[in-house]
Formats: sequence, structure tokens, C-alpha cells
Amino acid sequence: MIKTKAKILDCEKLAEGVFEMKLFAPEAAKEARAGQFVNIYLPDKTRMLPRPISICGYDGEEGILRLVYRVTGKGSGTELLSTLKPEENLDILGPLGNGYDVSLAADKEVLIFGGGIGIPPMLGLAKSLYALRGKKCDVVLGYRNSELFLENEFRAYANVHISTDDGSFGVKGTVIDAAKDAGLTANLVMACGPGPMLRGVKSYTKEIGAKGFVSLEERMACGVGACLGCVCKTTAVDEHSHVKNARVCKDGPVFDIDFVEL
Amino acid sequence: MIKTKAKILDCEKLAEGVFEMKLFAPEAAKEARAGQFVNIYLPDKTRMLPRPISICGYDGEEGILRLVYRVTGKGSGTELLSTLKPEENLDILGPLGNGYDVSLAADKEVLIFGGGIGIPPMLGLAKSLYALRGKKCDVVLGYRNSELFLENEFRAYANVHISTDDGSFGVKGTVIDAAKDAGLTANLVMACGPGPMLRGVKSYTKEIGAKGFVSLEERMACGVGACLGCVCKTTAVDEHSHVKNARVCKDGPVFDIDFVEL
Amino acid sequence: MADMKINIAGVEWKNPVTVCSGTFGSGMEYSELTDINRLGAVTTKGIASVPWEGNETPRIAEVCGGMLNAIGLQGPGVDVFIERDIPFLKKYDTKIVVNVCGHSEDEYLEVVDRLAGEDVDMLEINISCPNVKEGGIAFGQNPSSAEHITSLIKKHAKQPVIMKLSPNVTSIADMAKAVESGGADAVSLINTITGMKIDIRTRRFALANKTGGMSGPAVHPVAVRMVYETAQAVNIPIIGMGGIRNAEDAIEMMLAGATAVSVGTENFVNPKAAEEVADGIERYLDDNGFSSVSEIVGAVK
Amino acid sequence: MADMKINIAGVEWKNPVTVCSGTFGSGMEYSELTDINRLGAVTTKGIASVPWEGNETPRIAEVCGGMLNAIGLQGPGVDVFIERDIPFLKKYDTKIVVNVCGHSEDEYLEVVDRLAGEDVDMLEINISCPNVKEGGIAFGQNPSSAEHITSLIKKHAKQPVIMKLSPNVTSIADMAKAVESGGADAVSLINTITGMKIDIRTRRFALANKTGGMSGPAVHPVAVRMVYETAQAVNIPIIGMGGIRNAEDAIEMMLAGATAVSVGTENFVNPKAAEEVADGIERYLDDNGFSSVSEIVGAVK
Ligand SMILES: Cc1cc2nc3c(=O)[nH]c(=O)nc-3n(C[C@H](O)[C@H](O)[C@H](O)COP(=O)(O)OP(=O)(O)OC[C@H]3O[C@@H](n4cnc5c(N)ncnc54)[C@H](O)[C@@H]3O)c2cc1C
Ligand SMILES: Cc1cc2nc3c(=O)[nH]c(=O)nc-3n(C[C@H](O)[C@H](O)[C@H](O)COP(=O)(O)OP(=O)(O)OC[C@H]3O[C@@H](n4cnc5c(N)ncnc54)[C@H](O)[C@@H]3O)c2cc1C
Ligand SMILES: Cc1cc2nc3c(=O)[nH]c(=O)nc-3n(C[C@H](O)[C@H](O)[C@H](O)COP(=O)(O)O)c2cc1C
Ligand SMILES: Cc1cc2nc3c(=O)[nH]c(=O)nc-3n(C[C@H](O)[C@H](O)[C@H](O)COP(=O)(O)O)c2cc1C
Ligand code: FES
Ligand code: FES
Repeated sequence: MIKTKAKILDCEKLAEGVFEMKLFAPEAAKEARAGQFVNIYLPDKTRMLPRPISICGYDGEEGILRLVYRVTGKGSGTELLSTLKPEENLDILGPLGNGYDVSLAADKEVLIFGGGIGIPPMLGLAKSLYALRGKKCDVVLGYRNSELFLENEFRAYANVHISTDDGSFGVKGTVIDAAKDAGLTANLVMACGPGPMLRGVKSYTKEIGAKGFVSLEERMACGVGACLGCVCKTTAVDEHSHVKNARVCKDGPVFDIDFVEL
Repeated sequence: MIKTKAKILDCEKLAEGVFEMKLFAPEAAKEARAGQFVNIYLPDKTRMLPRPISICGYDGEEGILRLVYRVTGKGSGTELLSTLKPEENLDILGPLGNGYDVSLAADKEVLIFGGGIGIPPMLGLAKSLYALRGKKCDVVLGYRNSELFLENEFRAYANVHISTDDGSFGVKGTVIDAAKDAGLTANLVMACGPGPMLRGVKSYTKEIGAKGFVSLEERMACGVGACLGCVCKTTAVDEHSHVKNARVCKDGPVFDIDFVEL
Repeated sequence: MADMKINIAGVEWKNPVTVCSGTFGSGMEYSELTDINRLGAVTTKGIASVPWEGNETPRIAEVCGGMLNAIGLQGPGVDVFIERDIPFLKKYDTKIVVNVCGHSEDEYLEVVDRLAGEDVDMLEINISCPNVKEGGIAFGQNPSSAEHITSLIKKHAKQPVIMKLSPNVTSIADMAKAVESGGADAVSLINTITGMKIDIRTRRFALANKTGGMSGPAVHPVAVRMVYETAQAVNIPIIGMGGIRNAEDAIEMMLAGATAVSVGTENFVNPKAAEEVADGIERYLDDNGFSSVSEIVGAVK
Repeated sequence: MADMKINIAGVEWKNPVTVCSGTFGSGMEYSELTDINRLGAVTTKGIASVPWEGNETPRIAEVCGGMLNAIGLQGPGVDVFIERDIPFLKKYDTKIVVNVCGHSEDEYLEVVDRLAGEDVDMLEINISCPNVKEGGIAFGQNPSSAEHITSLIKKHAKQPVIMKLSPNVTSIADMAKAVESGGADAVSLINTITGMKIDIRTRRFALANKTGGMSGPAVHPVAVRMVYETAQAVNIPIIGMGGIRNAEDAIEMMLAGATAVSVGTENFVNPKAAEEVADGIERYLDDNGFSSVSEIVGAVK
């Protein structure tokens, strides 16, 4: 974990409102693992709080972090991010959070769910799993519509199934609809996406009798576990907080699906 | 007067801490006259208030405003200004204020005083006077030290006399020392510079029996006469305010030397 | 196209947007830069019974996300105002809200009496200026004094009375209730929050007055909170102000409970801000299927 | 090299810089990013007698030049604190200031009693948390309640007692005088200013708690003013906080009358901020010919 200036290497629009940014941040890239995130500080001093963005990919040797983010609206901080150009510098803090423990997957059948802007971190995960195990796992990606992004890259590491809200590509409906459609099973499920999707993933995981891990989002200030801003409710008393609460930034963002209330 | 985006055409360092900036701002340039100023808004939204900067030169045909400013310190807004690059845009409002009434000078012997960062507006004035009258007037410029700026350009329009605080160039001392040294007289004095200098100019003007006009500075918010932030004390009740106060931004920045308390 | 008209204490404004007292002069200075006809109302600089000189300079200091001012209610007095500024404002199709200040009850009443026969639409009584020792803040930080002066003014006023509240209090709700009991027709808030800046190079106060009133986006969240608390406490309409830069900020204030909104410090940065706020509110209503601006007042869930 | 040591209520800090309660956990989380040995003191997150869950989320919202928080004093309780956090902090060469919170007088006293035998240097009593209904703000907005709880705590406390004051009051001087009469050894201020944010797209409060405490550079001018007013009103030392980003902001606070300063929200942006503040103050003293940091306390002219 380091607070550093990162140079923007590359910016690209992947789909309507979805952008990729590659950063040169060697120390952070060396430490990174799938499921972790970085805090991005905006070059606008009126907006002090960091934007937590998952690490979509990292290259420890080249010192590169790859981020993929959605612009949330007009006037938002992510909109400002999308106007930055290569060669500019950004302050970042990271890598933050626990990330996925891929070692758990060594001898498991793995099923990955990624929904919307929860898709990017799963690419890094699929790649890590493939590197570890040399075989493809199943990945279900849920998009709004046929404006897909990153989908092709997944194919190198996974068997890709796709759902879209409007049915304009793949299965019409949710990632769960697509998983059911393809009759996917597994004994380890890993997922990132919006709340309703994660609730669906939880039921599905139960149904197929798998263990599950999910990545959560919450508003953050410090990103390192100090402010207690970003907690999620837990089903049991958390070891650090001593209440039924865990810090998404520090104890997560990846949690055992049974430990958190979704 | 217009609120507009101006494109930076050129930035240059003229002396230690003194910078020049040329802006493309056609409507403002067309209206400008010597002694007026523009409000510069910084590209840092935490710093809302404008920086009032005198118009050092203007070219109505080319649509160019020329500003010369001093960086007041580390972390100041003018320091931020000095980091901007050609092609970037700046919000400006102007031209503001009354400016010098050069028509008063048509048939007078004119003596101009400029001290420190009060020098730049006097270049525009000297040029206007020369254009109007086709003859050089006397100009006394006071610098801190031998790091002169703009001094050469004055020579095209004026007989230049120089003082420096440390004596490293010209007369050691104030502009008044230099004026006395050269035995300068006139029946119209025009001056811009720090408070103590203007007080000296006032006595000198009295001594030589001239009329005088001085340009003042005060902290500003609106720049257009609405907030009453920038008043100076006057020797008589002001026509607009109905108290012994006048707005530097609107009623000035150029005042009859007898109307203001220095 | 949604209906932008509002009715505030019996006065109809064509849209809910005005400008904050002291940030727009009497309109004249900004008339070159913005279209006054586009405003629901113009709120004037504070008017006293006689000319006031205001404070020593420096009167202005910049702070992060805003500014401090200690103008000290300089003004030409009510007579000049009546002769010069009312006729100017009458040329426009906008309501006239006159901000009234005084050092004492009598001074307030003198202005209110002088304006009784004049063609102005509403009075906004400034009992919250932090920059003048007797400039009303004594009334503005104590509920019973506030109630008392409100009821006195109401006896004299011929126009609806808006009481302007100070944020420098423990409970804005108590202050609002007090002026409501005193008979106020509306409240406006917030005036500036008292702040201070020190120049560390000279080790002097940045303002001659030592303290100044803070305004600008930095105070917006406090203003929204106080508007909300006030809306929960009283039944009279609220004019919300404090750090409004754009339509989004204004809509937030209205959702919190403000019937009208007022643009202040932002005028200094963007003289067209108030116009743009009005346009933006209208767009928001249309985009979100509201048929009248009154539907969003207090509509936060 | 100027002397950076200060003595505050009998406790010597090696420099006047600490971190604000709630913005630095108990030091552990930031120990990887900054050198705790460089701080005059660490002030911990509020500690209650038992574990507290805090408020619902969202607890955080961004505002112009700062943030709102409504954590609601989540904490593991004093027992865990004693077992886990004190031993951690004792590894460093810095003073330990424990921030204490409670829902009732008894709860405050329970924590104070439990800490009496522990190796902590000072207690900071939070009677100003705006985010918990019974989280102390009732004590923090009323001078006589504040005096009362101060005197109770003083009877129990074995360490010097700092009373932490709320800015959400009409007169900070009255509050400071009250806790001074109650026997407080020092005061710290300001806690957060109550604010609100509304999401205009969803028309919902940005925070689950509706209101939150505002902190960050936006509140700095208010904090400087309140430190100044407090310094004029009482003789006990002041720990100044509120929007300090850098040494310049901290020096301003000291010139206004603070003996020590505390860095809060800025930690979230720059984890080394407190260290850099200490370095910057030292440089300022040297550059301006001061031989000791105490010379600039209250030195504004
Ligand atoms: C661990 C984690 C990983 C994430 N990874 C990604 C990613 O890879 N790609 C991506 O597009 N988004 C990701 N998000 C969501 C992303 O952080 C928000 O979309 C972003 O912060 C919104 O900022 P803004 O400037 O657009 O919105 P604004 O409305 O300007 O933001 C205002 C404040 O709210 C916060 N905020 C707003 N929405 C969210 C949110 N959903 N979660 C957390 N904070 C929020 C902002 O950080 C900021 O502090 C992640 C969030 C978390 C917690
Ligand atoms: C009519 C007029 C014409 C001017 N012309 C010039 C010029 O041609 N060249 C030049 O270098 N300077 C000029 N000045 C002074 C210039 O405005 C200030 O040096 C500048 O605003 C300082 O800003 P800063 O960001 O460096 O300082 P900061 O300390 O960051 O400024 C903080 C605030 O104080 C204001 N401020 C600080 N010093 C002054 C000052 N001396 N006068 C007015 N406001 C001030 C700033 O505008 C800003 O609002 C002029 C001032 C006035 C009033
Ligand atoms: C320069 C200046 C002068 C002001 N003068 C007055 C005044 O005369 N009467 C008054 O009631 N409020 C006055 N105010 C307060 C504003 O009307 C308004 O309440 C405050 O600035 C908050 O709004 P804002 O943040 O949008 O500026 C003044 C504010 C500023 C900045
Ligand atoms: C996330 C957060 C949590 C806080 N928790 C506490 C707390 O537990 N006890 C307390 O006395 N103050 C708490 N505060 C207030 C700070 O200690 C400090 O008084 C305030 O933030 C002003 O300083 P700043 O602007 O530098 O942040 C908290 C502030 C923040 C931002
Ligand atoms: S963001 Fe501060 S604890 Fe997670
Ligand atoms: S700056 Fe507003 S009146 Fe001059």
C-alpha cells in the first residue's frame, strides 16, 4: 500500500460511459492482486474524497495498473477522470483491500459472476485463476445492453456466458438467468456487481451447494480502515470491530458470502 | 465589460517572479483602455475570488490583452497562474474600472510614475499618450533591484528615469528621488504603485503644482461595483456611495489624487 | 413545461430564484452582465435609514471554497435608495425585495416606515449581520429579541416581512419559530457564518474587522441542513440561500424545504448564475415529470 | 532550530501536532503510511464503555471542500481498546490521547474509570458528536450541562481532561468558560459542523442519518474564529482543529490561540499530513526567528 503519483499512460473509451485508464505505478502494481482496488484522488481540490476503483489488471514487471470505470453522471468526479489525458499525473493510494484468495480455488470448480461495472475486477481474477490452474472456468457477465466491454478478453481465460437487461445480446435477464440457462454449477463462486445481483448470486450459490465470495461497495473516506465510514453488515460479530459490522475497505471488499448481509 | 473564456496565447517570465501573459479575448481587447484591469478566475475551484490584473497592453485589432503580474508567494493564486500554458483557457471579466482619461493630457506636460508591479499599466498609458500626442513624456520607474522589466519598451514612448531600492541600477532610492534627481516637472502626474510611493507622489505633485491621478489597489470580490468590498477612503462624499468612500473597481481604480486618502 | 411560478407570502414570483442581499448591489452593476428580467426577484443590498460608511478595509478575504466579507453594511441610506434604486429596478419585470438593516429598533422602523408608501414588493429584515456591532446580530441570536423586533416591524410594515436568520446559533428552529410567532410572513436563511482568517506572513487578521461572514459553496451543506430544520419547525415559507452555485445546489435547497432560492457569492464568479439556476430548475422539473415547481419543495424522502 | 516542545495541561508533547479523533483509527491503520513517532500525540477514535455499532450506511458524503460523516461513534468498546490498542500505541514515542464518548453520564464515567489505571496520557471528552442522539451533543450545546459533566468527569479522571467542544452553538466562548469552570484542563475544538446533503436524482438524503458532521478545509475559517474567541475567553490551553491541511493552516490556528493543533480529514487525502505539518511549523519558526513554538500561540495582532 502506497500513496503515490501515478502517470497516466493510456485512456480509452470501451463502451458508452465506460472508460479504461492505464497508470504507471510500479510499487502499487507489484503488490496488486485480483479483487483489490485503488483510491483515485481527483485533480479538483473541492472534491477531496477518493474514488475507489477496482484493479482490472496489473503488470508488476511493467509497473502498470489497469482500471476500468463508469462515469456516473454529469458533473461527477468520474466524468472529470474521463477528461484526463496521457502524461498527466494522478494521486493514488493502493493497492487496498484484501482481494480474492485465489489459492482457495486451486482444486475447485469455479464460477465467476460479474455484473455491470463489477465486471472489470473479475477479468483480473479470471486471469489469475487461469495462471494458477491452467484451465478455464465459467464466467457469467451481465450487461445493460449489447454495448459489451472486456468480454472478448475474458475468452482467453474463461468460458464466457452473457446476459443483457434488454436481451440485445446473450440471455435476456440477469446473470442468474444466464447461469441457469447454461446449467452452470461449481463448488466455488466469486462475484462482483450490484446489490440485487449479489443477492441472486447468494441464492444460486446455496442452490448449487457452493462456497461463495462477493465483492462489496460502500462510500469511503480513508480507504484503509481508519474512519469506519464504509462498513457493511455482517451476520456474525466481526473480529476487528467487535460488532456485526466489517470495513469494506480493509476487511473486504471481498467477503465470504455467508458473512455479510446482502 | 464581458465575462468570457480567454485563450492563453503566450506566457513569459520577464524577471524573477514577474510574468507576462497574452490572452486572446477580442471583445475585451476592443473595449480596453490604459489603466483598466481584468478579473482573472483561477482554474482551482477552491479559490473563487478573481485576481484583478491591470491591462498592460491591448490590441483591439488582433484581439489581444497583455497582462504582467507578480507571483506573490508560494501557494498563491498568481503562482498557479504562472504554471498555465499556451492553449489553455482562462475565465476573465473585463475590461473593468475607469482607466486613465488620456484626453486630459492632450495639452499638458505629463509625468508618469510606476513602482514595482504598478509599472505594467503605465506602459499602456505611455503608449496611449504617445499615440495621442506624438511626443514623449517623462516616466519614472521604480524597481527593487537591477532585475528590470518592460523598461526597454517604455523607451519608445517616453524618456525613462529609473530608481532601484538597492541602487543596483539608476538612482538609489524611490521614484521621487529619481524625479528630484532629474529635476522633473509637469502639470499632469499619473502614477501607479504601492501606497508609500503614492503618498510620495502626492507631495511631489503638490510641490510641482501639478494635477495628479493615481491608480489604487484593494481586495475585490465582484469587480463591478456591487459588493462594496473594495472601497478606498475619499476626502469628500462620493456621488454614488453618499459617504466618504469610493469603489476602487468601479469608480476607480484611477482617482484624482486629491479625492482619495492615501 | 413545468410551472415555475411561486407564491411567497402572497407575492407571486415568476420563478423561485432571487439574488442574495449584498451580492448584487441594487441590480444596476450587474444589469450589463445578466438579464434582470429573468429573475423571480431582486433582493437589494441592506438599506439603513441614513448613509453608512461600513468597515475599514480590507473587507474581503478568500477562503477555501468561499470568502469572508466584513463590508459592515455600507449603504447610501433609504432616501437615495428610494430616489435612485427603486426607479431603476421598476424598469424590470421582477419583484423587488428590500433588505433592511439598522443599529436599533427605531432605525429598522424608520426604514420600514419610509418604504411603506413605496413601490417595493417585500421587505427582508436583516437581523443577522455579523459584521456590525449593533447591526442586528443581537436580535438574530436570541429568540425572544427576534420575536419582539419581528412583531414591532409587522406593526409598521405595509409589505410582507421576511426575517433573515443567522446560522450562528445553537438552534435555527428556535429562531425560526420565534419570528413566526412574531408574525413574520417568511424567513430567509442563511446569512453568513462568522469566520476568521489570519495572514501568517504578517501575523495580522486578513480583515480589518478581525472576523467576517463566510459565504460560498463551503457553507452550502450547513445551509441545506438549516433550511431542512426550519422547514420541519415552521409553516411560513423559506427562501433558501448559502453557497448555491448552480441548479443542482438550488434544487437540493428546495427539496430540503425552501420555496425560493437565492444566489449570492456565485454572482461574483458567474454573473449569469441566477439565470442559469432558473433555467436548470425548469429543466429538472421537465426531466422528472413535475408539473409545478412547488411539487419539489420539501420533497426529500 | 526552534524548540517544538509544548506543555499542555502538564503533559509534554514533543511537538504541537496530533491527529483528530475518528480520522486515524487507533493509529494502526495509518502506521504503514506515516511515521507515528513524528507526532506529538495520537488522539484515538471515540471509545465507549461497550461496543457500539454506529449508524446505518451511507455514512459518508462528499461536499465542496470537505465531507460529511455520520459514523455514529462505532467502536469496539473500552475493553478491547485497552487490550489491543493501548499496547499498539505504546510501541511509539508519542503521547496517547483517548477520546471518550457515552450516551449518559454513567457511560462516560465508566470509560474514564476503566482508563484511570491505564497507560494513557490524556482524555478528550467528546460532548459534541452531532451524529448520535445521545452521543453527548446534549451536553455540548448547553453551558450548564457541559459544566456539570466536566466536573463529574474531573472527579473520576486520573489523567488531564480535555473537553471537546461543538461549533454548533451560539457562543463558543460561553461553552469554553463553562467547561473551564467545571475544571477542564484543556479544550479542543472544533468538532464537526452539522450539515446535510440531498441527492437530487433520488431525492433522498445522502446519509442514512439525514444529517452529518462537516469537516475539512471548508470549516477552517469557522474553526480559526472559534479558537480565537475561546482564547479570549479562557485561560486553559486549546487544541485547535478543523480543516487543517498543511503547516500554514496550522500556524494560523496557533496564531489565533491554539497551543496544539490536530489534523483530521486531511489524513484521508494525505496520510503524511500531520508529519508535514510538524515539519512546516518548525521551518516557519526558524524562518521567522522564533526560538520556541509557544511564542506564536495567540500571536496575531
Ligand atoms: C471497492 C470498490 C471498488 C470499485 N470499483 C469500481 C470499478 O472498478 N469501476 C467503477 O466504475 N466503479 C467502481 N466502484 C464504484 C466507484 O467507486 C464509484 O462509481 C465512484 O466513486 C463514483 O464517483 P463519482 O465521482 O462518479 O461520483 P460522485 O457522485 O461525484 O461521488 C461523490 C462521492 O461518492 C462516492 N461514491 C459514489 N458512488 C459510489 C459507489 N458506488 N461506491 C463507492 N463510493 C461511491 C465517491 O467516491 C465520492 O466520494 C468501486 C467502489 C468500491 C467501493
Ligand atoms: C485594480 C488592480 C490592478 C492590479 N494590477 C496588477 C497587475 O497588473 N499586476 C500584478 O501583479 N498585480 C496587480 N494587482 C494586484 C493583484 O491583484 C494581486 O497581486 C493578486 O490578486 C494577488 O493574488 P494571489 O493569488 O497572488 O494572492 P493570494 O494571497 O492567493 O490572494 C488571495 C486573495 O487576495 C487578493 N489579493 C491579494 N493581494 C492583493 C492585492 N494587492 N490587491 C488586490 N487583491 C489582492 C487576491 O485577489 C485573492 O482574492 C492589481 C490589483 C488591483 C486591485
Ligand atoms: C459581500 C457580501 C455582502 C453581503 N451583504 C449583506 C447585506 O447587506 N444584508 C444581508 O442580509 N446579507 C448580506 N450578505 C449575506 C448574503 O445575502 C447571503 O446570506 C450569504 O452570502 C449566503 O449566501 P451565498 O453563500 O450564496 O453568498 C452579504 C454577503 C456577501 C458575500
Ligand atoms: C470520519 C470522522 C469521524 C470522526 N469521529 C470522531 C470521534 O469519534 N470523536 C470526536 O470527538 N470527533 C470525531 N470526529 C471529528 C474530528 O475529530 C474533528 O473534530 C473534525 O473532523 C474537524 O477536523 P478536520 O476538519 O480536520 O477533520 C470525526 C471526524 C470525521 C471526519
Ligand atoms: S473508508 Fe475508512 S474505514 Fe473504510
Ligand atoms: S469589488 Fe465589489 S465593489 Fe469593488
